[in-house]
Amino acid sequence: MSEARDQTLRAVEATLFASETPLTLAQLRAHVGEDVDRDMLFRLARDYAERGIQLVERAGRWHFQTAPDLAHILRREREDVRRLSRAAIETLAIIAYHEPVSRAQIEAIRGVQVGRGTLDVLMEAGWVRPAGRREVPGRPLTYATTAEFLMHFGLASRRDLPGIDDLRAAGLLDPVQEDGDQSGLESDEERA
Amino acid sequence: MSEARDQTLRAVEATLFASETPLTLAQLRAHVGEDVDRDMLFRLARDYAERGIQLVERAGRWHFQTAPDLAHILRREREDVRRLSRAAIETLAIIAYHEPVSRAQIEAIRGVQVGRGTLDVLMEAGWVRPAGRREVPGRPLTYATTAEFLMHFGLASRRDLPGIDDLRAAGLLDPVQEDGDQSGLESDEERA
Amino acid sequence: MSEPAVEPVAGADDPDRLTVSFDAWEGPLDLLLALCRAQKVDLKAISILSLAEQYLLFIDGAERLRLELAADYLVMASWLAYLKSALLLPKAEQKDPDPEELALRLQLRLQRLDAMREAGARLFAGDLVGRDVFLAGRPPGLHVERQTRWRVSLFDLIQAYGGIKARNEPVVHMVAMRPVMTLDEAIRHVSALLGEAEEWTPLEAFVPPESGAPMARSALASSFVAALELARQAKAELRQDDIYAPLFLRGAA
Repeated sequence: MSEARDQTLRAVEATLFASETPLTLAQLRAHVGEDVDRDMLFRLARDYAERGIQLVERAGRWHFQTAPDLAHILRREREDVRRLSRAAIETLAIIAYHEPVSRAQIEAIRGVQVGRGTLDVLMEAGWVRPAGRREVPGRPLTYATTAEFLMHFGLASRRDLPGIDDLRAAGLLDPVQEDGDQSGLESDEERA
Repeated sequence: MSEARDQTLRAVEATLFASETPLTLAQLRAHVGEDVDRDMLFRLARDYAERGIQLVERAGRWHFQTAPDLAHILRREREDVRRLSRAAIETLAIIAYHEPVSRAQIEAIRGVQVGRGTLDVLMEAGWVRPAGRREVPGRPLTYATTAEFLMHFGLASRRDLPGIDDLRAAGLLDPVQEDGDQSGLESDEERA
Repeated sequence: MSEPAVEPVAGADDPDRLTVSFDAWEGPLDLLLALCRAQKVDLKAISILSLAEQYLLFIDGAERLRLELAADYLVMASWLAYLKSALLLPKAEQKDPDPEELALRLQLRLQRLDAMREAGARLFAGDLVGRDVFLAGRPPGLHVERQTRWRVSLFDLIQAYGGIKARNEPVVHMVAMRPVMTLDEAIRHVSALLGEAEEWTPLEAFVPPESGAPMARSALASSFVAALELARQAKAELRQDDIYAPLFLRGAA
């Protein structure tokens, strides 16, 4: 590797370290220079592979984080893990695996009504976003996950959702009818 | 170095990275374990010596920071080239031809109100400066052009500005198309 | 995930406690899934018929204990009762929505809910930021200081000033003389000619021949009005045979 490349690599490293948010390759280029390329990021990630700090890509954005196996040492001081209700966890999983998906579809899968609060909690966390309306009668609003969701759950992309290929192969991710059929629906508003 | 030592080193590295404040050796020991020693910190500092991120000790506390020679990358100056609005150009022209001139006079000449923003832009650009108050009722502040103004427009002095007769001869006094109505005063604040 | 708690544990007489245990399910689909789980059989191999029986038994037990059941549990119960009876009918007598098909659909729904439940658990088993991995504690941040450079030339400046000056030039309106024949003129002209006109003469003959193109219309109009005026003064007579027909004029007798 040339010396100029080494300098760029160092600049990329420093920029990623200093940035308050994960950066895309395009953002890195805008900041460091046009000579930044993906190979540099891969090389940096390799450099750090065995260290206590690692460089990871999430939803096309790169950031440094601590190595997962050191969680037990770091967790002690930082207990800001969100406690989500079961309704919220299931709703998040349904949105992630089925996106874009309407509220009625989520309800059809869960067999109960999805309280406004459940979606609010997920949107407030920054993991779920409205993803436009579906062109069916009623034009229902659909929901999808965000880049922040992938980052928070340590997924490089939606393809990394655990078991998604198997579920798709089993037909369990096929589009769901919006009408929640026979089973009655009950609200989980309070429990969200 | 033993494997156990290596693990401790990684833990120290991750802890320093995730910490919101620089940490002393004692704090690191309390957090990671009693087997943390100064040599580990020195070794880590050496590992990072050539990188874009560095481990440094300040007053007995350790922290990661970006390499000093890369500071210019983290603090970028970017120049945006923008067109001056018509309101600003006219205001600047009036100041140049009539200086020192008060805002009320500028408005009387332009026939429209001069937004605060318009004068701010011109002062920010370094072309216009306050030029004292006029000894008339209300003691209005007057404005004049700066040396920078002359430099920017390639003028040796204000006498180099073409006179009215020159303007007419050059066809620059031909009636201009007006957009919008002329009745009353309209604010150009937004267009400044 | 709780096991179905039909049997009251302690304090069987306390209905509140039972209600609480019933709250462990989020709706009938959830309860059905819990019943499947209790069988420890693969969801794909589950017998919907026996599942329906279990559910009905469960609801029955709850009703015996005078538990207040939410309506949707009862709706599901009646639907499952219908499904069960349909499934038990000989194939030939089975009704239109094929019960096998309905059973299959229910099975798919259970599988789908189960899959999502498991997916949720697996999501949270990953390396979560803030729980398993941590970001830089105090990133210094990236700073971009923007400076604006204004683009304007001397020409723009001078032109702008010229524009203002032009806008403020005093405006003088010049009204050009238009070639017209005044009414007085026409009256004089028509009266002069009337003396010689004892016969009906077309109006056009009274229009001065020297009035060229720009003035022709004005002369004709004025001559017409003059004719009307002279008729009013009883100095002339007017005749028109039809609408839009030529207008004739002669001196009053």
